[in-house]
Amino acid sequence: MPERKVKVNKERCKGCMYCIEFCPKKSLVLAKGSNAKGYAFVEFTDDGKCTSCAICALMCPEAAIEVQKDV
Amino acid sequence: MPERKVKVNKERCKGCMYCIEFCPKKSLVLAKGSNAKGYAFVEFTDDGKCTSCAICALMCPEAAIEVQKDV
Amino acid sequence: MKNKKHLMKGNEAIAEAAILAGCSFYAGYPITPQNQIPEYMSWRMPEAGGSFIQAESELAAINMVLGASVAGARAMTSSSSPGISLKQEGISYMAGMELPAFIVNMQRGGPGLGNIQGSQADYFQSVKGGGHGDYRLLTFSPSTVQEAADLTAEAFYLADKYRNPALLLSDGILGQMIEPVEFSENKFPKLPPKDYILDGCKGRNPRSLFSLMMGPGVLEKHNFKLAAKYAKIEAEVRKFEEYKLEDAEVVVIANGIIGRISKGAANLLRKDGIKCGVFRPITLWPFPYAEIKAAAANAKNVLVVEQNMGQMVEDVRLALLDDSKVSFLGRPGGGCPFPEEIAGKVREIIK
Amino acid sequence: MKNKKHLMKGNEAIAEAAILAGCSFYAGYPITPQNQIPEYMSWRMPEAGGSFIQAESELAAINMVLGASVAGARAMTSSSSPGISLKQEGISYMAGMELPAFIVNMQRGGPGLGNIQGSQADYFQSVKGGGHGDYRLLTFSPSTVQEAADLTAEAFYLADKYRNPALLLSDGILGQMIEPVEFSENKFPKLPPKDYILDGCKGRNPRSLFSLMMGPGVLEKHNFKLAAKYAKIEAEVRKFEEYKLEDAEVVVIANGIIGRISKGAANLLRKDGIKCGVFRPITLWPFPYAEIKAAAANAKNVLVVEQNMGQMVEDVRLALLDDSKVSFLGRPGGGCPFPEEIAGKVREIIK
Amino acid sequence: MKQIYCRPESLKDNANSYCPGCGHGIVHRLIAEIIDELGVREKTIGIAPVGCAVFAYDYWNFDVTEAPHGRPPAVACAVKRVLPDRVVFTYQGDGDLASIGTNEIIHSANRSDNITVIFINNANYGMTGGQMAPTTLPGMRTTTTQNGRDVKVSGYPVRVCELLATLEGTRYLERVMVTDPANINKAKRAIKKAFQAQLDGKGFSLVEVLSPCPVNWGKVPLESLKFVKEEMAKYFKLGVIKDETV
Amino acid sequence: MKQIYCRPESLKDNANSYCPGCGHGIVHRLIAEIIDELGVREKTIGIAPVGCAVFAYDYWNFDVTEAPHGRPPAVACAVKRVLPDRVVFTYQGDGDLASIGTNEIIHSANRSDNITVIFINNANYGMTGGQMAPTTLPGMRTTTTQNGRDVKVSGYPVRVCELLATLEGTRYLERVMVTDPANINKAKRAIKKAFQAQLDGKGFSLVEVLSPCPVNWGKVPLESLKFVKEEMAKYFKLGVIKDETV
Amino acid sequence: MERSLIMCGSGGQGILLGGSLALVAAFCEGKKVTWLPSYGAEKRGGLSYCAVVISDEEIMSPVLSHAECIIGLDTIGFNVYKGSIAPGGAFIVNSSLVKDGRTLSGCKVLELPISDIAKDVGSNRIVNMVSLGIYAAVSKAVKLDSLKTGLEEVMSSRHKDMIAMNIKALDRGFKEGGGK
Amino acid sequence: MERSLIMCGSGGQGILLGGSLALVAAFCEGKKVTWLPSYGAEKRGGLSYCAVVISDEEIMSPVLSHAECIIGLDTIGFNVYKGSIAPGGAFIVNSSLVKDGRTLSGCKVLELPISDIAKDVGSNRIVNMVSLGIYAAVSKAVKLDSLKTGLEEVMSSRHKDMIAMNIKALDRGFKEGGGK
Ligand SMILES: Cc1ncc(C[n+]2csc(CCOP(=O)(O)OP(=O)(O)O)c2C)c(N)n1
Ligand SMILES: Cc1ncc(C[n+]2csc(CCOP(=O)(O)OP(=O)(O)O)c2C)c(N)n1
Ligand code: SF4
Ligand code: SF4
Ligand code: SF4
Ligand code: SF4
Ligand code: SF4
Ligand code: SF4
Ligand SMILES: [Mg+2]
Ligand SMILES: [Mg+2]
Repeated sequence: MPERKVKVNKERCKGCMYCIEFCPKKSLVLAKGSNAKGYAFVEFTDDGKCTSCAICALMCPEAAIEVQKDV
Repeated sequence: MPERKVKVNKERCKGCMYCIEFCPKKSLVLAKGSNAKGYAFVEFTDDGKCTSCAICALMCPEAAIEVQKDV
Repeated sequence: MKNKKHLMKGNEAIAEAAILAGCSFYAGYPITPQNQIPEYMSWRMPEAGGSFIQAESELAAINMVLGASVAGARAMTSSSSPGISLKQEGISYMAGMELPAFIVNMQRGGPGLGNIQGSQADYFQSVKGGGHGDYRLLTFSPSTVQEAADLTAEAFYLADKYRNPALLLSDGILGQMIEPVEFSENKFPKLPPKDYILDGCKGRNPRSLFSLMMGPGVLEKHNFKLAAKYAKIEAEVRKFEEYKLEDAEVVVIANGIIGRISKGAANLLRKDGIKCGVFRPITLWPFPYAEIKAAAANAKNVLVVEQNMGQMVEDVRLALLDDSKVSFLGRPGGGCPFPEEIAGKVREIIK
Repeated sequence: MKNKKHLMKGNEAIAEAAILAGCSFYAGYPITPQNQIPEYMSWRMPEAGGSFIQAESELAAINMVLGASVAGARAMTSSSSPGISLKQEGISYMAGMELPAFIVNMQRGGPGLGNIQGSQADYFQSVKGGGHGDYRLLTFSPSTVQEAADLTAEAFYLADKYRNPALLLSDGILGQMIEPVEFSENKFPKLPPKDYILDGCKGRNPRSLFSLMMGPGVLEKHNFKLAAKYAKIEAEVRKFEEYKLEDAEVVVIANGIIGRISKGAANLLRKDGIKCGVFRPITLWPFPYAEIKAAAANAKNVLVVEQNMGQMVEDVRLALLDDSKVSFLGRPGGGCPFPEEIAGKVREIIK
Repeated sequence: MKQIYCRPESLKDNANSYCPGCGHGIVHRLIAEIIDELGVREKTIGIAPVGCAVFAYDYWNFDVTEAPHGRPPAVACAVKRVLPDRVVFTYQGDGDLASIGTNEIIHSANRSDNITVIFINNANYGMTGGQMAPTTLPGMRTTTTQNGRDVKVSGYPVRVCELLATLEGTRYLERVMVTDPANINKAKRAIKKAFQAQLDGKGFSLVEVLSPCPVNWGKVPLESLKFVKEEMAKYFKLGVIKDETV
Repeated sequence: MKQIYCRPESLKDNANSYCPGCGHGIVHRLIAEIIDELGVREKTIGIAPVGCAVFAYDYWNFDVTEAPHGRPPAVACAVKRVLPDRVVFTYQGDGDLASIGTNEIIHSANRSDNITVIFINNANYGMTGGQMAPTTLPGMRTTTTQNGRDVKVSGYPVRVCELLATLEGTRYLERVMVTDPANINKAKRAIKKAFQAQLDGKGFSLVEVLSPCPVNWGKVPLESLKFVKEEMAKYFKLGVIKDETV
Repeated sequence: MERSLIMCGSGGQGILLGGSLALVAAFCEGKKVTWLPSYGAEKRGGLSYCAVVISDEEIMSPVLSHAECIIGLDTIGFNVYKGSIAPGGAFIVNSSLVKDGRTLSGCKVLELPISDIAKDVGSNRIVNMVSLGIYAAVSKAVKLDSLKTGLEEVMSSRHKDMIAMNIKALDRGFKEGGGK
Repeated sequence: MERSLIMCGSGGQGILLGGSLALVAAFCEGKKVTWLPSYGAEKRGGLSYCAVVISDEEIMSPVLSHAECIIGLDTIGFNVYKGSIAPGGAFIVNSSLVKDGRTLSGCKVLELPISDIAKDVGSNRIVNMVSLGIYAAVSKAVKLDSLKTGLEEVMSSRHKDMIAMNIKALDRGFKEGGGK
């Protein structure tokens, strides 16, 4: 499996939806279920549209998102 | 002796000279000697020039001056 | 609200009791674990026709209370430990100016920011004087929500009667817990009109209220006058509960919620045939020295239990002047002993 | 300045002694009778390469000292009674955070604004804790300008050694009086480098300093740790002066300037064949309980003299646990007894 | 003979304890005159500061209370809420109001407490012997700035009126000085207006009075007036800073 | 694969205790990024407030001290004077800075302490459960203004930047909000500039951040961003209020 | 007789409300009661807890070292309080979330999938009510009817619409707990 | 031996400076010394006072109930302290201002027109120095020379020009007091 451009730390995510709301490519979605702390969390869809713009990371209050770019 | 236009409460006066400085008629002078508290004090000269303008009273930090006017 | 049982948090019951006692001015600043007092007051006080102010700080709050008291109102503030430390200057002024006021300290763990659990570590501050100068605060330590409400009413009365600030010294546990409470009719004698307050000098000579006394001997005289008042209060006001002391061989001495839990410990011990009783001081100043001496006279052991490292125990030692009898169990920093722990300590010391 | 006698006011001697002890940060707010300390510091501190700040308030001052201590400086503030009341929250924080600092209280008459005469009415506040929570201040009471200077140096050392704030509890008389003073070489052992301060995490892991401890039991553990430290200090630090106690039938116990005046009284009495001695506690916390017990063992009478309504006398009673011996002479509100008055009281009690 | 000027009723017949030429005396008198003129002596409650004016209750002939240093606005706020139809004012020095009591004055102003504040700016701590105040001018010598105030170390003189003007709650702010007959008359008009604003229920009003402290400045009284006029008034601009009473 | 964004070194690898969508988390991250970018992590000393951010020392990966409620500027002032070549900043809430700590912030600003202040305005007391703050909007409900803030009783929302701008000591004041990518980038630039001002020895700088507190506002996080943008930013105007760094 | 209950779980599970409903119910029955929450610094997430004591006589300790009955609504609560059950007491375990119920010993253990039951009744948010129904059945410390009466007192008027569902939850819990 | 001096009068008479000069002089002679002012709230006017103790041994009390010598420079000071003279002590009274010197009893009374002498020497502002000269002569607690040496220490350098006049005042006082 190739490395993902966007990694969301599932256990850190609190499901605030900021990243989802502001992702220009709608490449993030709320996962089903919740993490150990009981929060809904976000997943990267990896549908190829992501531009690695890192807007999601910029919005995240938990610093739960890492972004990489193909070079 | 006719009543004086300007009465200076000798024991209240602290000799700051404000009244003397601002009296337009120069009708006030520093007396010789000092009062019970050891302050130089002011006397009304009663030389007839006083216009009862009460500027002296306005300046006095001790409210030591009373002013009357002939009517 | 009166003559009906309500389920209320300790904090809310104190606030309501204050209103019913005629408190018409509250100023306070938020701090856990007493936030329900200002929150309750914020709507209830205007409803009752009084003033609620969320002050900009504890300093402002205590000085607003000072001002309201100057103007003749029954006035109150509340806070918790760090906030009460900030009020010490104002409290000393009010004692010096002989102004009544009602102050609530819902103690939390310290020192510093500490935590927000219940604590009794502000005992010394309250009864020996956290502020400067020789003064005393009427200090009440309730053990139930009902008692908190009742003592609130009494504190307002006594503060006015003696022209002295009164302190309700409680803690996070009592503030947060819910229990039934009934607000009874005001049962205190009518006090004479306040002839010292400032409300404009219409029909009388101007008055002033102050604590600065520069003339030679004037402040000393004032201190002797205050001391005489304090002696009078010591003679007239002393509240405590005696629980199963008649035949007690071990006397547990504890105040507030710990006094109450100690009664549970006594019951546990009595089930095992250990004759344990509890002496619970309700006024911490005046401290019931003589009553404690009497209560402990026939006991072999005395155990003082506190939610601190040992503060009231000094007053108990002063009461008894016999250290051989006295043991201490302390849970500082918000720790709270269960009845079993107290009972265990008793078993240990009687061995 | 060193190794030469200077005639200085107590306040100035304390300031100079602080500088010579390596104090490099002073923040304070004016209040009589200690204004010579900030005034002296305002020019002397920059000259010595340190920082002087006239703070906007006592609250700011104590928190500046907290900050300077966080950053590793030997830091100091000074005030007088009302100003010290305002610092209680900050003092409690520093004790909780285990930050050294040097605080001077040149007591004046209270409560409230009181007056500006010397007083000892902040004894309870100082040694029992005017702030919230279980904590202790190293508390020193000098009786001469020389001793004030010496204790200042020692207080800085001990504060650092134990990571605890230290208080010089003196009063208006000592602050204002002039006496010869000699500043000696620093004679204290070298302390290890401060490994807790915040100065940027270069070459080490980041550090933090705090008193908030929310986890279950964490604050309690911290309190037990502090208590162990306090027990260590109590065992290691106890200073007092014994004056003509060998054959004393009456022991006067008094601290600070009153302890000194009491020595004068003892001399007056001895002229009349009355065997009077003086025990003068120099550290008020730790209080020399055992030494007082020993000192009074062979005496028939003990007289405690204070410039207040009776505060240290409680510690003396705790030391002796025998009230039959103990009498008290108190001059509150800035009153000060002359040797003759103390001698007179002694004559009265031995009758 | 007609009485042109006599001691106002609102001034007790006590000597004050101020130094010769001290501005406090002048302002005390003006306040007393105004209280008389407004006919509110019997419903006035003054709050004295801790500062040279701490004994104000010995001088004014109406109800006056002491307040801890810096806290008069908190005290006044409460007195006014308990007794809304009384006239409540604080009288504060620059140490009291602009240093230790900065928080209380700002939040009182911000609440628009319907009180009047008379603020005596004499550029130092008079009572405690002339230490630096927040209003001490750059370069000015005081007992804690013996080489003159260095703004790099001690900060800048605080312009209280300008600071408070940014708060919505302030309704009337004026700066005056008591240096000569014309300015004293202006000062009186300003103070009267501030009291009138309270009577009209307008909210928070404050008059800052630049005032001489001859003794701590080491000047004879007349020189100290000159210092106010020539030095202080240069830094602290006179006039109405805000007026929302209309 | 090139790393575009990863957790800054100045952020410890701990989860924070903030509610979902809380602005504190965003601002913490921005500060950490800036400290990294400026390369000053090893010489930075942060002063945490008492407020929801009280545990900041658990989150930032540099030296951080606690300060009593409202007193971070006094603490910072001293730290900076003792260690003038370190980077010293305070991080304070609106209760901490604009209520109990008004005096300390004003005098720190007035002294032009060479520090950086990050001021989180979330219009309420987050930590203690949502009481009114000085910055609570008129009509806004909080636990102590259950019918909405009544300015007649409780005063007006305090505009901190505008208040401080009147002081000579303030060198850089800007108000930003963390509501969307563009504004978060602006916020970051402002905060970086404030730190740079300190590095350049300019004196006191402060950035006010309008920040969501979804839980106490009773809103889901996205709604709370909207509230900041549409309600708060209307009362608290965004932008540079003062810039004397050039 | 003194009856003690600990309800524990996480913020958001309605622990405090549930506990206070037990309190109100017992109070309506004329009992002496105390209710004590834990109050943390963090607003969201983390442990939630309350202790309820119901008695005919004066209650000495509102703080509990051991409770006669514990309702453990999730793992966080369960783990912290699993040692606090009195010998012979009843531990009501939400087996939807807590898997370790059977590690308990020395007490009655009732493992019931409370979350699933709640969802089945209508919402995940009424686990507290389901568990109280079970409690009434198991402990007999409060009557089911008193809980229902209490509900009206506890729920603020704007939640009136939810009361019906809560009553269903109580009933269902009572039944699951073996009550009749 | 312990020697005690009270100097009293009003603010502006140089009481504190005078007292501290006695202190410095005795200190230069190798004595133990203390000096204690009264410090009032009022800056101007009103009582001014200081107490000086000079001794070969440890000084116990810097506060004095009675002094062996009192210098009363005006009525205010005289009236407050006239009862504080030790039996057999010496009271130096400034008869230019104080008229009641002869009401004293049980002590030596030296009535001298100190203000007039001072004016004669050159200024009303050196009454303190004149009185110290008298003190040196009368009490022998300090030497005239020590006072002169002390003067240099006490007067700040910008007052150097005044030192000459002060020395004249000391000399004159010493002579008036009968010193040789
Ligand atoms: C809490 C406290 N801090 C300090 C003091 C000492 N103090 C008395 S007056 C004063 C300042 C006076 O200055 P200002 O307010 O400018 O009044 P002024 O005397 O100049 O009129 C100070 C610091 C005090 N009494 N209480
Ligand atoms: C002296 C003191 N008073 C009150 C408190 C209680 N307290 C803790 S945080 C806080 C206010 C928090 O509000 P804010 O500063 O706006 O920070 P936020 O939590 O909103 O980020 C208060 C009043 C305290 N800890 N200390
Ligand atoms: S990097 Fe940009 S496009 Fe990719 S998920 Fe994040 S916000 Fe969306
Ligand atoms: S912004 Fe962060 S915390 Fe919020 S939903 Fe996205 S990943 Fe989760
Ligand atoms: S009334 Fe006018 S003219 Fe007369 S003395 Fe006074 S100032 Fe001079
Ligand atoms: S103004 Fe008043 S105090 Fe000053 S000199 Fe004239 S009368 Fe005397
Ligand atoms: S010190 Fe200054 S302000 Fe105080 S009375 Fe003297 S002149 Fe007036
Ligand atoms: S209460 Fe508000 S400020 Fe505090 S963590 Fe939650 S959302 Fe953030
Ligand atoms: Mg001033
Ligand atoms: Mg906030």
